[in-house]
Amino acid sequence: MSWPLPLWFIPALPLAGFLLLSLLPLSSRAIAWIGTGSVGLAALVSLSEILAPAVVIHQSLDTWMSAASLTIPFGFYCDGLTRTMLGVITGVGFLIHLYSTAYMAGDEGYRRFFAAMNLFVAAMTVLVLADNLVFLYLGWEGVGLCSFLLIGHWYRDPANGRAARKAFIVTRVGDTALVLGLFLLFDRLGSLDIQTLLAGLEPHTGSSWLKVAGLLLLGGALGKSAQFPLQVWLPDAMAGPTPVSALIHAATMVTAGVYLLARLHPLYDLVPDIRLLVAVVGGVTLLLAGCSALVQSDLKRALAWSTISQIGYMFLGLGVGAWQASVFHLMTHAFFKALLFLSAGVVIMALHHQQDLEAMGGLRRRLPGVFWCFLIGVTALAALPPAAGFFSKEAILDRAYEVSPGLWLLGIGGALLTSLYGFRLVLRVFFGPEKTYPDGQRPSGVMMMVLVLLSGLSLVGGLFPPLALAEVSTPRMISLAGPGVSLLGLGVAGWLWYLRPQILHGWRRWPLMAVLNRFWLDGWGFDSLYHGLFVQPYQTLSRINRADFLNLPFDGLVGFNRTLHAALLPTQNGRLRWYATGMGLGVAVLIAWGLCA
Amino acid sequence: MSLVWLPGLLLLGGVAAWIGERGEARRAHTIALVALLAAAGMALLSRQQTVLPWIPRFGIRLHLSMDGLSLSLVVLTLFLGIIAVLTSWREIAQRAGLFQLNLLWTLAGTLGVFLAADLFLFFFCWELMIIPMFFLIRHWGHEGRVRAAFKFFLFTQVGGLFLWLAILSLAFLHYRQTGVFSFDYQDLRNMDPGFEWGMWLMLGFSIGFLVKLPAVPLHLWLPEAHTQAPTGGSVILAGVLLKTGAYGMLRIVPGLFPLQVQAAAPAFLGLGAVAVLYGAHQAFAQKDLKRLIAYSSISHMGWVLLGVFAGTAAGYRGAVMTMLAHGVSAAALFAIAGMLQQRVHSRDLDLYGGFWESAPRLGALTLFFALAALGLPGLGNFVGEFLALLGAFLVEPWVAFVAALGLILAPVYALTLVQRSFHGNPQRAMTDLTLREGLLLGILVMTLLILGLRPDPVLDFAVARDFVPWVER
Amino acid sequence: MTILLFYLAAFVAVIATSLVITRTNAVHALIYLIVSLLATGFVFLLLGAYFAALLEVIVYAGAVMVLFLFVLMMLGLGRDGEGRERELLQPHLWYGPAFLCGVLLGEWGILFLGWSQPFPLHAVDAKQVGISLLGPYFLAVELASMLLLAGLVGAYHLTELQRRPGA
Amino acid sequence: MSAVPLTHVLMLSAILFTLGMAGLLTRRNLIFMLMSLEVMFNAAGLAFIAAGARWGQADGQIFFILILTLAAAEVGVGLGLALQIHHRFRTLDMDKVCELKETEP
Repeated sequence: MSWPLPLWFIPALPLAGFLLLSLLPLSSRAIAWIGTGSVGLAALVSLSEILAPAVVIHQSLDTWMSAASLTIPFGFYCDGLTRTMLGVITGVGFLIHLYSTAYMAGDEGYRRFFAAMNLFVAAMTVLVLADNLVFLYLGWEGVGLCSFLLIGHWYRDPANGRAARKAFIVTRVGDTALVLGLFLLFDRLGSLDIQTLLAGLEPHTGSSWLKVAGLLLLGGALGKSAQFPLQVWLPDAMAGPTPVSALIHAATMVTAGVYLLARLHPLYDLVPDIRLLVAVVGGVTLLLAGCSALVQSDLKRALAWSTISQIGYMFLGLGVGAWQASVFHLMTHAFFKALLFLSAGVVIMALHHQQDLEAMGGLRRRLPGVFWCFLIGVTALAALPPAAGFFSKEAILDRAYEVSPGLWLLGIGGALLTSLYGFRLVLRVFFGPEKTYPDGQRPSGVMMMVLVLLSGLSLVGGLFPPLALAEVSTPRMISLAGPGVSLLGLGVAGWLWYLRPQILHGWRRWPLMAVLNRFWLDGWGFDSLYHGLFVQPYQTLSRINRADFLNLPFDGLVGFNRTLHAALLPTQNGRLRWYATGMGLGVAVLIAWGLCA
Repeated sequence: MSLVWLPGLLLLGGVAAWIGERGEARRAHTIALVALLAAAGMALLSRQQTVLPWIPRFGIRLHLSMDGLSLSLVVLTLFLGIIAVLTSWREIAQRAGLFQLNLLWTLAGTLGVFLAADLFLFFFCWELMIIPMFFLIRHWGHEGRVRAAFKFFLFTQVGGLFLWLAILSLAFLHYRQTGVFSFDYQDLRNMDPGFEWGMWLMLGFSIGFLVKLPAVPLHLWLPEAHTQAPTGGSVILAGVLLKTGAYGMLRIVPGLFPLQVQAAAPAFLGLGAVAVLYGAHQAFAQKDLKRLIAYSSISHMGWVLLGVFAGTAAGYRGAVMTMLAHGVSAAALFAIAGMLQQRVHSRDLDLYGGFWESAPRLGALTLFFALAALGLPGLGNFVGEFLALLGAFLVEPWVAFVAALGLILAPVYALTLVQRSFHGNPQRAMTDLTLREGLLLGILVMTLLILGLRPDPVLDFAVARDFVPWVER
Repeated sequence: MTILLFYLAAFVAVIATSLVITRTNAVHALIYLIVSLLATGFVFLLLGAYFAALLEVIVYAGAVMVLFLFVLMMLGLGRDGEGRERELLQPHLWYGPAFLCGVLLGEWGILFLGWSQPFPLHAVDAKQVGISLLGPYFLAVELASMLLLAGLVGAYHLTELQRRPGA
Repeated sequence: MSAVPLTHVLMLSAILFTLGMAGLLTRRNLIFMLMSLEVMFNAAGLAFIAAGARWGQADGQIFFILILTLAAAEVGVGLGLALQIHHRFRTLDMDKVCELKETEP
């Protein structure tokens, strides 16, 4: 077998892991080995791809389905973008699997958990490796399924089930748009192979159908990446185990939308209006989610809103044409957000699955290792140099300034918010008075090792942009504004949550602030809006129409027959003479009729 | 071997099961299984065409012919027949011989429908499958079986009346044009009834088939019949009987009235889209597990309509695939519903919940089939729905756009099904899958995976040669 | 002359039939029915249908009516049958039937003595009937035989059930 | 030769038939009803004979014979029924025997 191995090995290994895990009754030790090992092997294969000379590889296994001019192969395509994604997925994925072996130990659904995680890695690698949109869609839905399974991992609580279902259905809304976009592309271009598509786009520059296609594909990306207006599912998705939140709902799956748009960036370059829309959506989401992250009282929900906000940055980058920068940010974000989630997982575990910030505080001394990891994560999140986030975010902001100062302003505002809520979390969890003694499970060596590795990546990851970034010349002041507002945010956060907490208490008493707090806590009221707009009417309609109103005409027919029956009932009185009379009369009438005619 | 033996064997097998039962249910089940296996073996050895004289005076012949589409459906029928017999193994202890007689006769009728190349024979078999099904529901069904059986019978019978009238008129038109009576499909195909007349006749055929499919305003018999039928009956009903309607819409209607179908295609597409959405919506509304699955079947059959009347090669392939895949997935879901009912003695989802704890394997398989129902890529249903929708999109993008909303509504009911029964707090313990049940569902899982991952060989084989897409895409 | 015989016989038939449907006692009615049938039989004779007239007398007035009588006896005459029988034998009950029968007998005598002729032109004798029966009407004969068989089986079955009440 | 006009014979037949019909409709006793039926059969037979005689054909008599067999079979079954009804209901009043009466479901 030639080295590097064929691309299909990368999804096949975790898939094999999934099959083994789901079919065989294994000991927990074997489960951990298989679950982690399959992803580890996939990571090795990916590494061999990454280290291989950077050429584009295109491999096709076989035809999946075909019809007339449509042919969809199981085709794999690997370029720089794919390599970056593969690195993130298998690398971070491996680390998170490793962490999970300890974190999930003793869980009754241990096997189920690892099976779903392996399936997820398989699907996600398919998503990024696919050379055509339908095969990509297979991965796309596959990751959605795994997300569903893992959010609802603790199935006893109906709330988890609801969150899982919500995640699946909301993303499915986007997926449907994606499918339609895909149809449109096929309709106009006659192919679904990504490279063929992109090559054939040129003559259609600016045509309106291309805009529609761009919009539809964007819809898919919005759903998967939890961007405005489909962001509602991600905070609820935190109902899953923490490693799931780290892997699926922070590092990889939610960035699938970014990947899709990055992959199709030539398409968006041809429709500037839509591309601008992507930037606006990203900018809006980033502020919206930043505000919500600021007021969350649940540690994981705060991180979830932060994820939405950071993906907003990526969309902003995509929208201003800096797709390389977005992918760069995707990578660094995967590092530091995984780190943050996993650290949070340790904290939560230590506090007996307590996620409420109110119950936390002063953990710096009790959990020093985790404190430092978390701090590094937040530094990276807040884009303070020299952490990884700084480089990637700067790349996006610089380009945004070049395209439109307005968009840049959105980004800077977001940076301030990011820094604020990031350090708020640090301060509330690790500083201040100690509220709960962390006598729960202590992090095992493996878990700490994973945290340290991720910390390292979060620190130095920014030095290695995976794709060549476009040279941008921005004024120095502008370049300094990013770290500047982050520092400002740090200062304000320290002031508000550490030095002068009473100021905050003062604000709380203002009715306006209370309303705003509540509003942001609920994610700008989108949940209730959608509930009232879609869910409630749908459910009501179902309840009303459970018996199917279409039965009415047929029931009416039955009723008519019954009435007729009742009316004719007296004629059936069982008397022989009555019947004989009837017959006689009938015959008489017939004869009379015959005589007359 | 002569094709007549294919349904013939099942007819004889039914009688044998009836006579051979002699008080022991297992004996009847075994005989039925053997008959089905023998027929399955025979299906692969049969020749392509059999013509025997029947009623020469009216040009009626026992004309059976088998092409790829017929063979695939015949195999599906026999396959699901075996599944149905296996699901009845425990459930049916009373008058098992008579049960198997009815089951096998229904299947024989279905085979006849799929094989008949003479419309008189077609109609004969059409009726042949309805009557034993009526008895299956009437005698071995659940609490509301009498009403359900009659509803089923009346709806399909009235549909059959339209079908019969259309067939007769077509034959008379042929007589008037050529002076020869013929019910032969090919003869009638080659005749031009005139556009206007053809429209009316197509309507007659369509009503007959749409009732069976069922399309939305005519679907009302299905939820009740499904709910009340015994598990084996439901499996057959969903897996095979609905496919006869689809088969009619897939082959007979476009074959006989190509021009009229083109003219009426938008209406049918609209009907399909409505069925997709309405079925999915109603499925979500149900509390009764079997009713839920029944409505989901309606939704899936909407995809078939959508695919066929798109008139594109992709759509047609999608329709065929949906037929096959839905046959398997719906049969599996009904089998599961039967298993749950046997364990819990209820179909009410309100009384379900938390079964995962004691029956994780059953739960995983339920999840699998629910995912198939919601069209997860990699499973057969996705291929069908994707191609059908694509085919429709190429012709009528707006209809496809509306129908695509069904993709959103499908997970709503499918996931609700899984979550309401298996998730939540465990209320009661139940036994997990037995070996027999596990094997049975395992085969269905494999089938769906094969259909989903390697659809091309199946489709290349199964797509009818005589269908000419009228839209070149 | 012959036509007068017909009217007389018709008169007898109508009178007897009217009495059949107005009697309260079934046996009395039955006796008038026999008279009515005899009168019709005489009309047959007048019409030249000798064979039918014979059948009318033998099968109808004979066999069928005897069957009625049997059933009447089975139904109505239980333990107190003897008293009823005595009542039946009272002469005044026999005046009516006897008178009507006498009329018919007289008519028959007129015919027999040759004072009058039936309608020879139209006479259809038994031979012709027999040839037709076994020729073109063969199928009808078969049908009739089947009908009789069914009647036989039916009658047997119906009376059989009687012995198993509740069946 | 003075022949009886066909119409007169048919008239006689009609009168007999009507009398039988009247009996059938007015009497409540099953035995009387059966007798009335016999009268009606007989009237029908008379019509056949008359028609056959008018044309000098054997068909009329043949049909009379068929009616005769029919009447015989009918009487056999009818009287059997009468016995059965009497046995079950202890009455021959057909107004009391109304098992076929439809009641509201």
